[in-house]
Amino acid sequence: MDQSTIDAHGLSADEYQRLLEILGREPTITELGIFSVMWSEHCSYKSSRLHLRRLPTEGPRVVQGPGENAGAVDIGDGLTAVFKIESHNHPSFIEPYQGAATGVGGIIRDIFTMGARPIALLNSLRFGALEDPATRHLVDGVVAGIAGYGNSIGIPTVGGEVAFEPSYAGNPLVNVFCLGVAEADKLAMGLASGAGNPVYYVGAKTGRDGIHGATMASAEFDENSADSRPAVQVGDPFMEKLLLEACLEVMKTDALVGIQDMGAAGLTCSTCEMGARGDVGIEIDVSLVPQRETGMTPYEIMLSESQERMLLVAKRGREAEVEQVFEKWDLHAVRIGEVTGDGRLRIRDHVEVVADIPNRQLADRAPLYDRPTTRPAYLEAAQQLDLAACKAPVDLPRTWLDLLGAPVIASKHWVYRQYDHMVRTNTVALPGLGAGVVRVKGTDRALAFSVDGNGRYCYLDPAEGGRLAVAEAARNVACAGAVPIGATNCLNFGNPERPEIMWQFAQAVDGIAEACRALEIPITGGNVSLYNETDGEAIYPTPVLGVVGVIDDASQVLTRLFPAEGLDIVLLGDPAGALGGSEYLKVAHGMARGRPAALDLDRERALQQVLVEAARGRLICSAHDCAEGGFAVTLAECCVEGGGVGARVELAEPAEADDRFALVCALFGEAPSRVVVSVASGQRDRLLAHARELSVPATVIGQTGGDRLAISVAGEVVADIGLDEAEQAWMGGLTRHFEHVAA
Amino acid sequence: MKTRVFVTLKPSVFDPQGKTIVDALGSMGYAGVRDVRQGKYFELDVDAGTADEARSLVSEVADKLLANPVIESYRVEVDGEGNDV
Amino acid sequence: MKTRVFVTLKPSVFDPQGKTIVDALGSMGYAGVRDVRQGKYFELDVDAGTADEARSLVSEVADKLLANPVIESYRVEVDGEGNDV
Amino acid sequence: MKFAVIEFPGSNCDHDAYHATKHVLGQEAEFIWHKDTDLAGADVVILPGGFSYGDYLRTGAIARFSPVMTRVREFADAGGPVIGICNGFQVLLEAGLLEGALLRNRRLKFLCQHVHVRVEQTDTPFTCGGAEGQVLKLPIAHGEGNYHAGPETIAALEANRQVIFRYCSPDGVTTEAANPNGSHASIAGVCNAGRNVVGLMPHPERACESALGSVDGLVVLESVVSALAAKGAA
Ligand SMILES: Nc1ncnc2c1ncn2[C@@H]1O[C@H](COP(=O)(O)OP(=O)(O)O)[C@@H](O)[C@H]1O
Ligand SMILES: [Mg+2]
Repeated sequence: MDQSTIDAHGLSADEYQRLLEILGREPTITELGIFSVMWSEHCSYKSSRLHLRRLPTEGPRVVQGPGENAGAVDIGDGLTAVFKIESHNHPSFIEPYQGAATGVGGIIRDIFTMGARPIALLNSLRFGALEDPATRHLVDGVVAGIAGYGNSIGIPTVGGEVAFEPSYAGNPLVNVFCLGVAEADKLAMGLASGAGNPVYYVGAKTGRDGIHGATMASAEFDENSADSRPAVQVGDPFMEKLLLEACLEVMKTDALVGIQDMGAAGLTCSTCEMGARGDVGIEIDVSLVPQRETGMTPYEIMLSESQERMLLVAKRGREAEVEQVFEKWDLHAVRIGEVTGDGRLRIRDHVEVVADIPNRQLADRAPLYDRPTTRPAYLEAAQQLDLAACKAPVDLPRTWLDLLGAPVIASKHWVYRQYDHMVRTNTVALPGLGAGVVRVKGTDRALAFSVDGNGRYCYLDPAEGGRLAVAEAARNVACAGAVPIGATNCLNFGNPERPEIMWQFAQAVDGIAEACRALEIPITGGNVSLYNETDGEAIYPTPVLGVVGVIDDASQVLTRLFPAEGLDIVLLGDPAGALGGSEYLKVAHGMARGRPAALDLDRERALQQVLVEAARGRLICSAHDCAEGGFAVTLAECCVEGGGVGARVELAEPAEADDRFALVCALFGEAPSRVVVSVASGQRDRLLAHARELSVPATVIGQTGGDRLAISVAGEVVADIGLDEAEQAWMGGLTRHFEHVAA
Repeated sequence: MKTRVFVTLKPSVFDPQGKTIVDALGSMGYAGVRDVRQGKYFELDVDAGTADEARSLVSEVADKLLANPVIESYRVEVDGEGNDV
Repeated sequence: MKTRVFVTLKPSVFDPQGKTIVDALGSMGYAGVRDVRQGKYFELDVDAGTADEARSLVSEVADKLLANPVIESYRVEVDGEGNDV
Repeated sequence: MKFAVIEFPGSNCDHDAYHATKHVLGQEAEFIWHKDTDLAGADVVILPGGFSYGDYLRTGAIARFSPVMTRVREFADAGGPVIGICNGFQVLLEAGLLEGALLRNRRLKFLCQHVHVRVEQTDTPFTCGGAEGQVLKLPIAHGEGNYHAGPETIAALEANRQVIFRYCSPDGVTTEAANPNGSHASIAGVCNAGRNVVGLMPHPERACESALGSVDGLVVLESVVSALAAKGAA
């Protein structure tokens, strides 16, 4: 094999040497292709695997940890929640609509492959600044793509997050989370076994789509990538809907041995992984694979990333049952090969053998790197926050409204109204009201989910950022009244070959691991997306956590909104906020500096316990986490949208009252473990006593009512805005950027 | 001046709509329809002194807005030009 | 045989897509585009002995499926026929 | 009483219609596959929402050729109550069982939100339990719900009182602001001349339980139950 071909496949000299050892000879071109995708960063996690081992993955509720297509946790009544998050960053940058759409399609397949019916989708999005028309075009396309796929297939998109920071301008993030429900004893697995069992291909025909897509996701962008664009994959949600229904129906027959979707690296990855998990071989004839284009080579067929395809292993003798179900859905399952006992992945083109690889070695001897790490030089300066040169705001109400209208904080209804968030009639907390909540039909339970991660916090302190992401996602779930029971994560970082990036990665993983351990939330799976850079500029390190919680009684679900006038407003947690990494600093001073406020894990844990128990005892009427924009923004968010109520609160004088920024800190400073709840006066003392028992500070700060939002400090009103003004700023902050975007 | 723009998916790009239409026609008894590709068609009425001016304006608009260059290609027709099909 | 079908909204029917494109073009500085109407364009490859046969098959398919007569009209072109635009 | 819920490939509100009729109303319900050639003795036919055939080509365009549609047409011709919800409405229009067409939403985007609709007529099997002028809070979720028909058709529909629902403000006034998709004359739902076939864009089946934010959809679904009960009793 000549060197330029090997280089074009992205295999290093060492990796190629290992390939030669495994094969004991020169590879065929098809074999080289197979090794290159299986050993790409995307499929083998060669840079990250070592670190991921530090994540806690076990717990009493874990039914399936990392390693399968998705993780699963026990939710009672013999049911499990099956969920995972995936990135589709690079494809979405190249073609926003199709990139995002196929990302949704991919994660849905991961869920129903496990035998679970998907019931909810969430998405976590990062883009550059909205002032840039190119960003608006990306946002418009990505949101339409998520909507186009999710709406059509009929899975509600019940939540998510969107943030805008210049660091994502050349490399947006599109992370999609899907959750399904399955009977615990009926989980399907992506494994092959039983020599002689038939291997079926079902779904869309194979074209030359995204060949080398997996290697693309493993290399950073440069100026030339616009030209070397591989064929873009086009999503077909209609086909996937048929596949989803047909696969779930086939799984009920018990005629299946295993099933796996063809995601990145398509047929290569699915055949190799299914064989490796079952410790068997698989032999297929690529000429039998349904093809959309003419003249495709075995290499192309094995590496194609055409969407909406599944690989199945059926029990010998039960073929007719399997075929019949697919016929009903006008899908034609095609037998392309069989399971063998010799442990080899053997690919034939008619009679000619074009690849013959020891399967276990292909999977298990994938390279593993302990890449060097170095603390980045930027941190020293970035962590210093010196406000001496900054003007303190003179008009706090104005600052308050500006923050409410900042796209990161403002209402995301422009986004989620494009998503069908009610289909399947399970959505008991609509998007925009906090965590997404869906009930589980046939039980009294509901599941709540939130995806969160603050890239700026991570940029300023990756370990703290990791901890904070876990805490925020879990806290959002707890605010709905749910007990967090499991998590998945999507780790979006730059080029791991740069020690500074690898350091960020390692630190963030440590932070996530520590917080998950302390909060007892096991990680059951996830996804790593590296090389998120353009021309050497990395994105902010952005771990996104997806946390799932369970509520035993769906009628106890809480949202952010104050439901009535005359309720007491209670702040749970320590009132103090900090300006490091805050949205205030960005909006008012254009700075990303300082350190994010540190998380106290014991406090966080106690706070979440107070929330869950208060919801269960119906002590509180609403709960909302203090996130970006701090206390004042949170308070406004409890009031706005469609006939909300106002509020009047009184805060204690800040400790450093003479500091020019003391009031700013109190109003807009950010800190974890703070939640604003509303409570009927009859329940107030029980709530306070309960919080005291768990050593969570709880302060009655005011009452709901009226049509204004007023905050006073030490008896003096410091900011007072109309409910209508607040609502206008918040409702229009994102939408105003999209008034002139064409379809 | 009347102009027309035809936007089609590039040949290598999968067209799920076209495929679904062929399948539907098949089950309706139109097996004689072997392949369908669906594209977009725009009629633009533009201010332009000459056909050449119209063509260059419309091509620019097609490039920027009507077609997605990553997956689509387009063709422009202008009234009064000798348009070959 | 290669055939093409153009489906357009009837003139009396409001075209929200066309309108949005005109507005967007206006805000992008293309005031010279006075009107845009968006339609659909299909390329059908059919089994047919003659151009006439192809035309009648494709017209039937367009009537039944490709166009909705309540709001749309269509035009068929067949390779090898003298197609007037 | 038995509801038939027609399943086209790509239908995705089929389970919602089934759940509402079977588990909330406590009636019998059965899925009817689009290739089936009988309606299993059902008393009411629901064409559910969703994306039959992916909404490829045009919403409802391909589904209307499904074998089961012949039976649905016969059932409707014989006076049986048929309701098309969202995509089901689109299928009924394509099939010619109702008049008009649905264009892309005025602002082109898919829209999912609660809206208000006013009950215009109460002499159909799906509105007889409501009051004229009653305002219902129902969800919509569609990209193509912009109702259109030629001037003569509109005049005839109005003259024959075939407009059954209109988008309105919470207090029942039809305004441009309350019209989410640009529908002509705020039309949200219509019926046929025989008044037994009704189509509407909002989703009554998504508004049958208080946990989901509204129970106003029950007005629509319970109407048909009482209409048929009355007929049976008569
Ligand atoms: N991309 C999105 N898709 C769906 N819902 C979204 C999206 N972005 C934000 N939302 C919804 O908007 C609300 C506010 O989001 P966010 O500001 O991230 O909340 P929080 O600060 O509580 O984490 C949440 O209910 C969330 O689900
Ligand atoms: Mg958040």
